[in-house]
Formats: sequence, structure tokens, C-alpha cells
Amino acid sequence: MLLSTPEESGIRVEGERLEHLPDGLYVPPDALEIFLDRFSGPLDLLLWLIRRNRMDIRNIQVAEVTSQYLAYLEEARRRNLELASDYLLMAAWLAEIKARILLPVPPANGDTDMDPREELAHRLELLAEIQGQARALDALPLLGRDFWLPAAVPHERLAAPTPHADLAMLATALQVLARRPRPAIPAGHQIASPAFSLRQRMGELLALCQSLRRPLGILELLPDQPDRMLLGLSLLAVLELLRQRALRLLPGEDGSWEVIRV
Amino acid sequence: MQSLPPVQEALLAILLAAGGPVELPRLGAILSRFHPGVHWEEALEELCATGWGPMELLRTGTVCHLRIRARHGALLAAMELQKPRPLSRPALETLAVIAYHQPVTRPEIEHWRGVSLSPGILQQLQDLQWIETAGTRDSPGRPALWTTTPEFLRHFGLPDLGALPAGLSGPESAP
Amino acid sequence: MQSLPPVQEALLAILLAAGGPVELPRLGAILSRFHPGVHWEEALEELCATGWGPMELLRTGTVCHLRIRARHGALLAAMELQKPRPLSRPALETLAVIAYHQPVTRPEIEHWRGVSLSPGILQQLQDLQWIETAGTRDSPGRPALWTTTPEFLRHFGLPDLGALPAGLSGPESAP
Repeated sequence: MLLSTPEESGIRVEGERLEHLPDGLYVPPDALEIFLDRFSGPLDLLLWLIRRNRMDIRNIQVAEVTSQYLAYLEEARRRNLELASDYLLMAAWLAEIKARILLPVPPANGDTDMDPREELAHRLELLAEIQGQARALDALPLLGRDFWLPAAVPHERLAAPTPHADLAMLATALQVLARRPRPAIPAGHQIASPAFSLRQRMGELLALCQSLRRPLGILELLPDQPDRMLLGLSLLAVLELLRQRALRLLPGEDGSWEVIRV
Repeated sequence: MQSLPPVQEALLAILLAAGGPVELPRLGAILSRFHPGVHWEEALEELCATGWGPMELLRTGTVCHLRIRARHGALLAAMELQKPRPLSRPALETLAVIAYHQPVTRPEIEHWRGVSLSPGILQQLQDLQWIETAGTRDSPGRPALWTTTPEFLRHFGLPDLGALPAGLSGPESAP
Repeated sequence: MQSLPPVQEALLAILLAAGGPVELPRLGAILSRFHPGVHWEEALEELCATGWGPMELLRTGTVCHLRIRARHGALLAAMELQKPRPLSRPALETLAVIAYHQPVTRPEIEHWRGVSLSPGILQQLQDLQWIETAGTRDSPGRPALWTTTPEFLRHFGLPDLGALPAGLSGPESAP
């Protein structure tokens, strides 16, 4: 299986699997965010609630489901979890459906609006259908995992044809790229900071090798301070000095290495 | 090494060079032309029954294609020729809407799933070459229509869209 | 029906699934793991000498690959199997970035596309003789600079690069 659904996997809290959520608020503290992440959206959460309450999609007790749905949202708000606006929209819609059920049915006035309860049921059925189909797809054998196909075998007289590409496709590809969100340009690795520079570190290491006049192991070349930047700089400095042939690499004991001033 | 009857060898040459399903009428036409008087259907049936070396021959509907025998699965998995990446739940649901209800527009996909589509999903499915656009819907905004590709069928081992399995009902569906 | 020794069958399974040349050391490592104690080199040599059905096995340098025997040329030409397929989307995007922003380095291409470049793509475009390297950028690592070739211009019917159709340039310029 490529994925798991909340129904299948249950909710895990500190490694404990909770088959049955306690009543009241159904998700224990700290698991709410993980729990809500499992749903593809508000409709999915609603569908889960309805199934958990063993309700029929065609006969939803809107008041009950709405109050449970709102309890999750309230809890998420209390814990400052960010929820997509879709969740709030759904809350508003549920409130509207609830209100319309409570109001007396207006006399038929040619209003073509779908009964909101009917529409909710319809949307939930669509989602349930899709989820079933997604599960069916997921259960299919997959190329490269469950079965393998022979690739086309070439023949010397039939050169592989040049793949089709034209200028319009090229220009379109560039336009698509321009619209695609891209990660910010990394600022580049600023190795030289006011405190340390590569040149300075190279000089220090060279001086150290020169003064001790013996092969130095890796631990002696690294800085004493637990500083990531300085550690990286030191390694880089060793490599640079080796490249410039100012240092020479020697095999050390038990497979390690040492460097010595040339 | 023993040799294969010429018509079987020709049949395999075609299927191997094609690198995918071949329509039986077309296969028959060519084989009859190059090997007149030989029953190519018998040759095909025999190959379907026995397979050939590391491959088996599958016939579904009016096409046939080669597949590597399941017994080599562990070996090929170890080769890591193509590592399938697991699809996220939203991506799988989106693929399901497109596969089962094609052609569909993006707003329709969002309506089915009840949630807006995050930008990377269609891109990811497109990069896998499982979906493509095929024209636009004649409605306001002329949204693009999404369909699955032959590569999608190949990847899921389906002869055609009619072979998509029926949806599975949910594990907690109402009694 | 003829049967193959298991190691030869495994060897063919790998070559068929790989869909291209396979490095001998890699082939040997996998075969020795799955068929310990069997001389895979001998199996390979025998297959190279005899071929297998409609295929022959070629060994060039440190790679080997499959090819359909020359004698099936007329048959395959009659099948007209080799229809050009559209250039894959990742390859098309990579080519677009190189064409419009040349010279570019591999990290720059990855930045533009927002995804890392799978190894085969630059190779494929190079095999098509549409791109080539032209020197290196004077920055850490000295990455190679990619440009399009005269063959690219010829294939796309362009007098020069200035004649590329206007593609929307990105909201931000290349790094």
C-alpha cells in the first residue's frame, strides 16, 4: 500500500495505537495536528466523523456532526494550529445547513436550490467514491515494484527516432516554468565571514604543520571549539593545501591518514 | 542452443522491438506476409502458454505484450532500475479522479475531493507522465481537460481504461 | 520449448528490463548475489556467441546490451514500430532553460525547474546533439556551462538563437 488512511492506521500517541478514540474530544493532546494532517480536507474529516458515528451518508444528523466538527476546529484554534480556510468554509456551510433544517420548510416557491442536506450527502458520496477508487488504484500492481516490462530492444537498421519537439513546445515549457513556484535562490555559501577566512585557516594549519615537524592526524587538524563553520573551513583548508601541494597525504596507522608539510 | 520456429522468432522480434502492446490484427497481417501459410495464431498461443526465457506473453483483448516473469522480481528490484516513489494521499486521490472520470478540469477535481488542489500535485503526476491535458472545456475560463496517458496504463499494468478496477468500499463504510 | 540455464535467464531479464547498456561490474555483482557459485562471465560469453532467439547480445568495453538480429530488419521496417514519441516533459523543460538562458550550469537548470535533474536527461539531449558543454563557470566547483548546438538550430529550423520565439521570462532572473 502506498498510503494509509486514518481509519486503517488509527491514531498513534507516543507510539500507542488508539483503536477507539475516547468520547468528548476524540484526539488526545499533541496528536491533533498529526491527526488533522491525515485528512485531505474538511470534507474528508466530515466523512470520517460520519462513518465513526455510524451514520448513513443519506441520513446525516447534521446537528451532531456539526458540533463534533466544530469541536475539532475549536481545539485546533485553541492550540494555534493553522487550518486551511477550506475548514472554516465548511464550518460556515454546516452552520447554514443546520439553520435551514431548524427553520420551517418554506412553501414551494419555485426555489431551485438543492436541499443543502441533499447537497452535503452528494458531496460526501463523491468523496467516498473517489477514495474507494484511489484505494483500488493503490492496490494495483505497479511497474518497477510488482512487475517489470522489457524495454524496446533496438535494431541496427532502425535507429531510434528523434523524439518529437517543436518550437511551440519549447516556448510553452518556458512559460510553464516561469509560472511554477520556485524555491528562493540560495544566497550561496558565504564561507568567508569576518571571524574566519579560508586563507587565514590555511595559514594557521600550515604554521602548525611547520612548527611540529611531524605528520598530523585529522583530530589535530580540526579546531578545538565546537564550531561548525570552523570545522568546515578546516577541512576545506586541508583539501586546498593538499591541492596546492603545500601538504602531502601519508597513510597513517589502522587505515587512517595524516598530512605532513612538503 | 535449440532454435525457435521462424514464425515465433519473428513474433518475438516484433514484440521486443515494439517495447509495448501490439495490436493482434496488425501483428497477424505482418506475420502472414513474411511467413505465408503458417498459422501465426497457433504460434502466438503456444508462446502465451509457455512464455519464452525470462518473459511471458500476455494477451488482453485485441493486443498482446511481453512481461518479465514474476520470478525475476527480486533480482530486478535489486537492480533498482526505477524506484517507485510512494504517492501522497492527495496525489493518489487526484489521479483517481482523473483516471475514473476523465476528462476532468481542475475545478472539477477540487469539487470531487472537496479541497483545493495544491500546485505541486498536477505537476508531479505530469512529471511521471501519467496525466496530460487534452483540449479545454467549453466553459468560462476554458479550463484545461486532464486525461491519463498510455504511460499511466503501462505503469499500472492495464490494457485499457476499461480495465480499471471497481472502487473499493471504505473499511468503515456504514453498515 | 527450449529452456535457459537460470543465470542466463537472469542475465537476459536484467538486460531486457534495463532498456539500455548495463555496466558489466554491476551486472556481475547482482548475478553473483542471486546465483552464487555460478560463473556469470561464462554465461555472458555463451549468450554473446549464440544470441537468444531474435536477439543478439553485444559487449562493448565494459557494458553489454541487447539488439535484435539484423535478419529481422525487413519485418520490423514493415511494422513501422518506431514512431517518434514526444520529448519527455523534464527533457523539454531542461532544453527550454538551456536554449533561453544559455550558457547555464546544471545547478542553474535545477533552480529554474525547481527540481533536481535526473542523470539521463542531459545525456539524452547530448545524444540528440542538441546541447553541448562550452567551458566552465568560474565559481566553486567550476560547473560545466551548457549551450545549444548548431544541430539544435537546424532541427528547430532557426537561423540563430535570436529567432527563438518569445517565451515568458521568469518573474526573477536567473541566479
